[in-house]
Amino acid sequence: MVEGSTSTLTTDWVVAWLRESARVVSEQRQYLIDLDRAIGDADHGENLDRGFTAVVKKLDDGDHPATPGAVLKLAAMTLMSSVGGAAGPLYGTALLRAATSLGDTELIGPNEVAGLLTAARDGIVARGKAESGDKTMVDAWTPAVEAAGTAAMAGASVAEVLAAAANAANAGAAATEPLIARKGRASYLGERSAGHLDPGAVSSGLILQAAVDAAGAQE
Amino acid sequence: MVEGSTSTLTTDWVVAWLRESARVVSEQRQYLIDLDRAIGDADHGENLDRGFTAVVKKLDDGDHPATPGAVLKLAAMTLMSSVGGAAGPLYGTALLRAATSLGDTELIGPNEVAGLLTAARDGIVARGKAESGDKTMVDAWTPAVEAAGTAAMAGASVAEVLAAAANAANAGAAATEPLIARKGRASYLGERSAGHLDPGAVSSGLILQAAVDAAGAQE
Amino acid sequence: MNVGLVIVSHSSKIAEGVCDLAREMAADVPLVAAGGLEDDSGVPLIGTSLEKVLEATSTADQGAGVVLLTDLGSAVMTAEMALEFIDSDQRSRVRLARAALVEGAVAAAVEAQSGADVDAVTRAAEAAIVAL
Amino acid sequence: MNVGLVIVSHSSKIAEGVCDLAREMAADVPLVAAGGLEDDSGVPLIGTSLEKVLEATSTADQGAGVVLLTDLGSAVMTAEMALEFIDSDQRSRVRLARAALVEGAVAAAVEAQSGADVDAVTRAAEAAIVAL
Ligand SMILES: Nc1ncnc2c1ncn2[C@@H]1O[C@H](COP(=O)(O)OP(=O)(O)O)[C@@H](O)[C@H]1O
Ligand SMILES: Nc1ncnc2c1ncn2[C@@H]1O[C@H](COP(=O)(O)OP(=O)(O)O)[C@@H](O)[C@H]1O
Ligand SMILES: [Mg+2]
Ligand SMILES: [Mg+2]
Ligand SMILES: [Mg+2]
Ligand SMILES: [Mg+2]
Repeated sequence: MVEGSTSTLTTDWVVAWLRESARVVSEQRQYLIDLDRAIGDADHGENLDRGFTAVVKKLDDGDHPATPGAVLKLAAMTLMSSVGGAAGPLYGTALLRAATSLGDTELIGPNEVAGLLTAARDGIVARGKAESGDKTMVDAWTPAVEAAGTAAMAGASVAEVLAAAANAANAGAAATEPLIARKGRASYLGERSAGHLDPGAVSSGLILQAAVDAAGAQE
Repeated sequence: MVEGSTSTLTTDWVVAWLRESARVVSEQRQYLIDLDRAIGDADHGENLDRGFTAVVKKLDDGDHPATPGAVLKLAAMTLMSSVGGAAGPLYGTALLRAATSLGDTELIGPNEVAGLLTAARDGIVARGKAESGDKTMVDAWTPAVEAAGTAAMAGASVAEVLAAAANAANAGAAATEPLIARKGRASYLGERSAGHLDPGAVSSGLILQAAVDAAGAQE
Repeated sequence: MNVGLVIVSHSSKIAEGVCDLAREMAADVPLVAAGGLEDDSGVPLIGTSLEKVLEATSTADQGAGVVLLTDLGSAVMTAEMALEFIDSDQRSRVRLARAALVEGAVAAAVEAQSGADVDAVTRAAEAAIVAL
Repeated sequence: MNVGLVIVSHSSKIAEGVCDLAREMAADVPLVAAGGLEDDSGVPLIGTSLEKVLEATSTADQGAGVVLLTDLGSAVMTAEMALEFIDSDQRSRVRLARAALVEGAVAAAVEAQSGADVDAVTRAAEAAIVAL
C-alpha cells in the first residue's frame, strides 16, 4: 500500500504505467520465456518485450495523446500489431476496453481505477473466452478486479486500489501452478500442463504491479 | 483392330508403349491442361508431360531392364516421383501392379495383356478408392478391362485385345461428361463438375491407344 | 467479382503456400496472405498481427466480401479483433470461418470461384473439416 | 527419442511453415517437410513426390516411429504409396494421420514432445480436427 498517494491519476500516470510495464517486462523477459517454454512456445517474454518496446517508441515519438483513454488506446493498437502471440489481442483488447471505460475522463479516481480494471478483464474474457480456473491470465485478472472493487467501495485511495489489484493478481498467478490448462497453447498439453505457472498470469501480475509503481512515482 | 499382328509382345513393346505415351501426352498437353482447368487445377497435361518425359529420360539413360515387368516398374517409380498430381500415384500404382502381374514373364500373350490391364485398373481403384461413375480415370479403365477380358476369352490377338481396351477406354472417357465428380479435385465443384470431360479418363484413353500403336509398330 | 479470402496464419510461409495452393483452382479469387509478423529490423517472426489482417482484408475485398481463415487459437483472436475494427459497411460482408486452414481454404476458394456469396463460401470452408 | 512427423503438402512453403510452427512447441521432435516437387531445372512446383516422402520418412524416424500428415487427397495417395514402399521393420512404426494438416501437426508435435508413441501421436493429430 502506498501511503500519502495522490487522490487522482492523470495521463502522466498512464504513460508512466506503460513505461514501467516495458521496463519490468524487459527485465523479466527470460523468466517469462522460460515459463512459456514449459507449457507453451517459449516466446511470451519476447512477445511482450517487443510489444511494450513498440509502445514506448510510440510514446517517445513526438507528443502522445492528451487523455488517459487516448494513450491507452494508442498502446492497445500498438500491442495488437506487434506482440504476435495470444497476449497481443488479449492485452490489446484489455487496454482498449479500459480506454473505452474512461472515455474523455482526465482525472482517474479510485472508482475509475476499479472500473478500468474491470473493463480490461471483461475484454480479456470476451476475447479469449476463458473462465476462471482455465490457467490463463484471467486467473490473475479476476481476483485483481474483485480486490480493486472491494477496495474502492471501502473508500481506498487510487494507490491502494491498484495495490490491492496487483497483490491479488500475483496471488492468482501463483495459484495457477496446479491447474490444468483449458485455453491457449498450454491446453495442448492436457494434464501435463499442471505443475507450472501460467506465463500470462505471471506477466499480468507484473503489469499490475507496474501500475502501482507508476502511481507511487507520480506522487 | 490391327491385322496380322504378332502373337506375343516383348519388352520392346513396353518400351515403345511408354515412348508413344510420352509422345501423345506431350502432343495433347494443352488439351489435357484445358480439360483440367474446367474442373481441376489446370495441370494434368503438364503433370503427365513431365512424368513421361522423365520416364523416357530413364529409358534413354543407358540400358533399360530386360523384362517387361522390370521396365514397367521403372516407369511406375519414375511417375510417382515426378508427376506431382493425383495421376502420379494412380498411374504409378497401375504400372506397378501391372509389373507385378507379369512377374518375370518375357512374352506377353492376349491373356497376359488382359491380366496386366486388370491389375493396373485394380491398382487405380485400390489407390484412389473411386467407383465407376465417380467421374475419374476408373471410368475409362473399367470398360477397357472388361473389353480386353472379353476379347481375350474370344481368342483375339494381343493387338486386338489392346484395341478393344483402347476403344472402350475412349468411349468410357467420353461418357464422363455428364457425370458429377465424387473423387479428386473435381469433387470440390459438386454439381458444377457436370458438363465436362474428366481429364484423367481422357489421358487414360490416350495411353491405352498408345499401347495399341506401340503393338502395331512392333510387327 | 468474387468473394476474397484472407489466410491468417502464424507463419508467413503457410499463409503464402495456402494462397498458392488455392489459386490453382481459383484463378479469379482474391487470395491474400496475412501470415507472421516482422520485428523492428524486418526479421520474420512466428505470430499474427492485427495490422496485417486489416490490410489483407481490405485488399481481398473487391466488393463481394471476404472470408477469413485462421490457424491456431491466437490467430482466431487476432481475426476476431480485426472484425471489430472493420468499418460497419464492410463488416456486413466479412466472415470468419471455423475451418481447417489448408483444407478449408481450398474448398472455400473453389466455391468463391463459382461466384458464391460470403455465406456459401464460409459454409464450404467449414464443411471441409467434416470431409477430411 | 521422440516420434517424428513428416508434413506432406502440395506446397513446400506450407510444409516448411508447418514445421516451423510445430517446432516452437516441440523442440525435440524430428519435424521433416515433404512439400512440393521440382521440375528438371529445379523450379519449385505445386504437387507431391513419393521420393520426397520416403526420404523425409527415413529422416524423421529416429527409432520411435513417424506419423505422416497430409493436405489434399492426392497427398494422401502419395503418402499411402510411401507406406507400401517402406520396408517391413520400419513399417510397423509408421502411421498416416487423417487430420487437418496445420492444426493436427501442432497437436501431434506437442504429443510427440511428451514422449508419446506413434498411436498416441496419431490420435492427437486426429483429435485436433474435432477440437477446431
Ligand atoms: N483464450 C485465452 N484466454 C485468456 N488467456 C489466454 C488465452 N490463450 C492464451 N492466453 C494467455 O496467453 C499466454 C500466452 O501468451 P503468448 O505466449 O504471448 O501467446 P502464444 O501462446 O500465442 O505464444 C498464456 O500464458 C495465457 O495466459
Ligand atoms: N481418387 C481418385 N481415383 C481415381 N482417379 C482419380 C482420383 N483422384 C483424381 N483422379 C484422376 O486424376 C485426374 C487429375 O489428375 P492430375 O491433374 O494429375 O491431379 P491433381 O488433381 O492432383 O492436379 C482426374 O481427372 C481423375 O481422373
Ligand atoms: Mg507463447
Ligand atoms: Mg507464440
Ligand atoms: Mg490437376
Ligand atoms: Mg495438381
